Amino acid sequence: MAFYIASIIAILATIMVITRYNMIHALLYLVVSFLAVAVIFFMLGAPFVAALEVIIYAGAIVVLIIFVIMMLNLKEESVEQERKWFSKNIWIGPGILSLVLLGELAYILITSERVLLNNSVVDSKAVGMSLYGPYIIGVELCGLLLMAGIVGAYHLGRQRRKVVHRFLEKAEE
Amino acid sequence: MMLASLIAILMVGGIAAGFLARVNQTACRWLSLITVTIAFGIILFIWIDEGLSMTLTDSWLRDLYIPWIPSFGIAFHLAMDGLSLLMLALTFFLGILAVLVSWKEIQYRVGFFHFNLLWVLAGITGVFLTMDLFLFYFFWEVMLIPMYFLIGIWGHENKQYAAYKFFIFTQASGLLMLLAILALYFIHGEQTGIYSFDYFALLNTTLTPDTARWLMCGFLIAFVVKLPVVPLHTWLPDAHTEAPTAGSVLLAGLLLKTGAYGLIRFVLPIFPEAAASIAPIAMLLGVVGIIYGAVQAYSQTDFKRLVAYTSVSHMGFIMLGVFAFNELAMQGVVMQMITHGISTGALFIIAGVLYERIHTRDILRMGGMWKKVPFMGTVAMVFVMASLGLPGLGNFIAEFMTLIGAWQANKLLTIIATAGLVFATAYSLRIMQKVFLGKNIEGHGITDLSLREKFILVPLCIAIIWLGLFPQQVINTAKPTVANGSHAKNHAAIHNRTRTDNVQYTSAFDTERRKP
Amino acid sequence: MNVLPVEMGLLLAGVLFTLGLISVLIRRNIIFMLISVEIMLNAAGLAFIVAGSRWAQADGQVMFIFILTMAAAEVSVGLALILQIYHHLKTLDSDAADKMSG
Amino acid sequence: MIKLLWLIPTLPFLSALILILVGSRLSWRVAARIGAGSIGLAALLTILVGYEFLSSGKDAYLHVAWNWFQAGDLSTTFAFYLDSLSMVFIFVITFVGFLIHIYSIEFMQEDEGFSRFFAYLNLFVCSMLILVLADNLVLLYLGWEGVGLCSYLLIGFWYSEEKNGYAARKAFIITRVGDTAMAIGLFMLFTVFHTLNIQDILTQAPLVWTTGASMAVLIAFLLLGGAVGKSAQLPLQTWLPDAMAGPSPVSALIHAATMVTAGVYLITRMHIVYELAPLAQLWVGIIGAVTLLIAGFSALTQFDLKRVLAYSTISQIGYMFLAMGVGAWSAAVFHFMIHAFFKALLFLAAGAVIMALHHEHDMFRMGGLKNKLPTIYWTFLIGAASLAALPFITAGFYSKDQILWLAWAGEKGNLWFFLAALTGAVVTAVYTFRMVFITFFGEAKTKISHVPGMRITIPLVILAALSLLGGFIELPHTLGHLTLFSDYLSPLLPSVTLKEGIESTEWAIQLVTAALALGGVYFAYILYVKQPKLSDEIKSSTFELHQFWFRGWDFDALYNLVFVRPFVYLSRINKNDVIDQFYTGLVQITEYFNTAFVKTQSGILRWYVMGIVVGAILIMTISLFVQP
Repeated sequence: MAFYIASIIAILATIMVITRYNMIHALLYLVVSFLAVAVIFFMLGAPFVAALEVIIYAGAIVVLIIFVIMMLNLKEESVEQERKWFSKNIWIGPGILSLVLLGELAYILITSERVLLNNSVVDSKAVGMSLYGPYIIGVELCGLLLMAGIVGAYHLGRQRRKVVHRFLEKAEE
Repeated sequence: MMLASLIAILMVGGIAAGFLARVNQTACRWLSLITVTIAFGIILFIWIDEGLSMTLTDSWLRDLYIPWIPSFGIAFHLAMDGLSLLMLALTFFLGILAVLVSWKEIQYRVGFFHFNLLWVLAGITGVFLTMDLFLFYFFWEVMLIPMYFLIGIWGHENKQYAAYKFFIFTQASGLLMLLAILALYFIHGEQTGIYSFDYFALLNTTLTPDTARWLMCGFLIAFVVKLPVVPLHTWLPDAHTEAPTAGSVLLAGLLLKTGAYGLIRFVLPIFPEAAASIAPIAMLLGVVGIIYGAVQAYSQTDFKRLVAYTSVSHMGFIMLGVFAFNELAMQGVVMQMITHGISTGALFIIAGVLYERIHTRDILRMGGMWKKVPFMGTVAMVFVMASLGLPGLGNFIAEFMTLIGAWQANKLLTIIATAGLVFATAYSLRIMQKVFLGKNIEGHGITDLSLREKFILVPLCIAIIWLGLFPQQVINTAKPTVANGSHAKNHAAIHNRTRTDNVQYTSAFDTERRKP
Repeated sequence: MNVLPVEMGLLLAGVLFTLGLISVLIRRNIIFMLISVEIMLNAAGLAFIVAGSRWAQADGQVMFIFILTMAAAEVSVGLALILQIYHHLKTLDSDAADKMSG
Repeated sequence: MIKLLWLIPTLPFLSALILILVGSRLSWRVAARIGAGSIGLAALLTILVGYEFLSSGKDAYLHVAWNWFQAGDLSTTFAFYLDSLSMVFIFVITFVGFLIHIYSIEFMQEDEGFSRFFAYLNLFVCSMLILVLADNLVLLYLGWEGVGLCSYLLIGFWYSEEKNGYAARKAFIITRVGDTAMAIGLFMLFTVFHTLNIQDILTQAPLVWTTGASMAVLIAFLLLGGAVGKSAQLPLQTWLPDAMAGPSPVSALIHAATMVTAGVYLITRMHIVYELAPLAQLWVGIIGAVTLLIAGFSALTQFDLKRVLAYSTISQIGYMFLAMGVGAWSAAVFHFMIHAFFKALLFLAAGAVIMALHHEHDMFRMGGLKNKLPTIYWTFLIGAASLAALPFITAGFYSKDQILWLAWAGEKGNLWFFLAALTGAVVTAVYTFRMVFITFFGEAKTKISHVPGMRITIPLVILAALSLLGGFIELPHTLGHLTLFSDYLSPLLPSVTLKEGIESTEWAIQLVTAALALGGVYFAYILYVKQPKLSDEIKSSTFELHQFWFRGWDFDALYNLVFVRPFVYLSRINKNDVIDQFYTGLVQITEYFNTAFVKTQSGILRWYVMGIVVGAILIMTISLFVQP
């Protein structure tokens, strides 16, 4: 029962995310959605991942995005703009496509054999054993990826200092 | 080692010439000239030293085997027989002339020009020598790219278009060949367990008729585009017309010959049955080429384009001869490769010499030049006559042997091909009439050949007459390759003699050995 | 704890994914698109977890961790890119960045 | 001495080489000495070699210079083969050639291309000698094409005139058509005999083929194709009248005396093949008979002096072909020799007239030259008499009479051949003396600008003497029965078997021939001297026919319509190469797709995502509903 409640919360929260005009509101709903999913993880016997979901998704990533929004210093007009972009017609095409996709997915799931979930808990130790055992190469690759992410983010995020003569700069204005 | 040094000399010489041009352009030209002359000297040395004493059973002169990427069975394997020898002699002979004709014509980016020129020659040398199919493909591309630059940078009005066209045609067909090479490689590997690109190993591959036909088509298309055979010829008139004189000489004299060489060296020995099965079609295409090229040549008004179409016509004889499958025709083909290189090269040089003087290639605007330039006229007459197959000049020997050989294979086609000689007469005489005879309409005042130009054209004249009167030496040199069915197998003798470093290698695809 | 059928879990993942997808398609604001991508990644992770739970194996969770890592890297690089785009174009409109059009 | 045979073709060759390379720097005197001297030496050598050859009593002499090329079964040598047949030919070539060279020194003196002229002429003599001395057919082919080249060069000698170049190319291309047939004949010969050595073929042919073997007939026809082209016989005769664009000595040497008879040489040389192929031999005769009539009638209508002679040459070679057609080999060769004398004489004399009248070719603007140029007049008259075969005193009578007689009496002869030859004889007499009367009689219409000197008159006189006396080495049964010439050739060429009991009619035939020739002369006399108006009336009453004959029976127009125009048209419309359109079409299609697909590259991110989604849906749908 708890699973269904959490599911409904997750879905509702996500719907709210994708319909908001204000980014901050959307992000708050996103946190709710992530938390609901974390509950589901917990129920599925994955407590370690549930914790990670809360810490990294709901914590770090969302916060990062908020920081960026703050850096961009978006004002009310951005909300207005979002509203303008958001016409009713725009929903039709993507909606149909996505629903088709979802329908096909549901069809596959429904027609497949009914299988019950295993109710055992896989603890963090097992995950660790697995990560540093057969998946060690994946971990290393993830390390590389994060490294590349850091370097890339630093490189891209750096504000290049323009070396332009002041008269020229004036002329540009 | 001498074989590798041939390629190395040209490549190093090319780089050196490229850099030298920054200091001194004349020095760069001299360096290129010396480089090619040295290569020519080496070939002549080998010819005199060993080529003359070749016998039917011991027909391979040199062999060089250095493993390159042993895990894929790729080796730097060069070997030389009579055919390669002849082709190389032609290559360097025309190479020297190509450097000489560019002496005044090329004034823009001299260093890069000579770099490209020498690298094209190096590529062609590699193509004529290599006995490893991977290496062959490598050199096939090496000769392509510098040629692209030669046309694209130093060409005439429409050079970009011509260069693209040339590149796309050759490249696309070359890729088909690469596919066929790889397929052959894997089939051979599966059959014998030895994965090798070596020509002599792949010769022994047994193929089902269907596979053989497909694989052969891969090779064949690459070669007939290069040759070219109608209807795959349309890159040629553009490329020949737009290229600088040296480029035209190399294109007509050598690049086309790599196609013919490929047919003789690869298509026939590796796929004998498949080649025999398409022989009538191939011969038909050859004949179509002869007639079509001749008809096209007749109406052209651009001197170089006209000569380009005569090439199409003459290359038809090669197609006809190669697929006639007999010694006479094959000898004719070898002869045709050499004499066409000389005669067409010479005609392009004459076109270039005229262009330098009157800045047009339109033969309708020429005429009556003989009065002003009798020497050039006489030389042109010799080569025009060569191109219409006058006995006493080399082309006649080639065409006569080809036709008489082809007659044994297919009578009707030979008759049509022979009738092509009448068309050849028509277009050849048209050159003479429009350029040198008739009235000097535009009143061009031009000077006769300079000493340098005489130095280029007179050897060509002597060569074509010599080949017409004393062709036996060439025929003897080519004889083991074309006359002896087991020629390629003879290679084992010299191969074992020289191959000391018999490396045992593990193939990347050798599944047996990779099992733990 | 109740025993759940697998397809319900997967269906949830599918619904979440579809919602994310719709959002990507309809939004022009790049930040919103990034958020939507996060939703979709999360949904994918959920599917892995469900599968891992079905077999009581750790592999599903391992995969989730990989996805998480990737998402983190993606967000950091993506946000840096957004900053640059905003800096250059003075807008968050993804349609404005169409210099690559053929 | 006979060992120096190789020098005979080599001397002209060396001379040609010298003149080509350094000729422009030599004074005309030196160039003339080299040019004519080399031929003179060759002629002298020919006499010496001939003397030794005849006195040795051998059948043949072979000199191998070097092995030319050898590949597979094909083996050819650069070798000269001398036997009685080639002896006759090299004698005519060098001797007549020498006289013409001497003549040319004066004729071409003023021309700026003097040394070039001699270079070409020498090269021609060399090629012609190689042709007749060749030991194998490939070498013969070399000479064959070589003379074709020289003919081209010399017809177009005055190259700045567009029409000379046209005539030259026409000559080369039309003969090349025949050569193509001949080349195919060579291929077939090689396939049968595995050799192209002439003597080997001739000895093996009777062993391999029975009479009438289809292969033999085919080969004989193909070789005939080559002969027809070179000798300007039907249907490839159209080039010769135009070839008169060349200088007169060229017409004399190449287009009358030597080159055009190469076909006669070839067929005579290969006579064993023709004996084995009766059908082909019959056709040789038919071609000869038809050609001699057609060309004869055309000659009647020409007004250009040299064109009359050109048509006359075609007609006379027709006689030779007719002779070969009935198997009268030695009669053909005999007529060749005599024809070489009198036709060279006529051309040279005509050249002298034309030169004297400031390059005037039109006969009707000449006239009255009888007294002004007496030497020319008398020599021309002798030549004309010989051509018209005036009885008993001219060589032409004896050679032509032999052909007529054998066409009637020979086993392979028939009434039609005889009638054709007889008609031809009348026509010949008429057009010949029409020429004489118009040119030399009547009143003078053009002033003489150049009186011929010694170098022109001496060769004329010598040739005139030969045209008269040359015939007396071979006399018919009824008149002394002397057979020096045919005896000389008899080891090589079989004589004609006569029909049963026909010998008694020989005198009657001769009488008819003689009477008809004289009648023809008288007819011409009436028409062109006595009553010139009559000829005009005839001309205007049969204007259409006259024009038709004048245009050479419209063969040119026919060939233009059937071969030349379609070829040129085809070539012109396809100048830009229709096949290339395919590839440019390919490029255009690619470009079209490019512009179409480039729209999907909108730069709008959401479109790309949409693309991905649609792709995902497609893949899923396919995997769902299309079960493998």
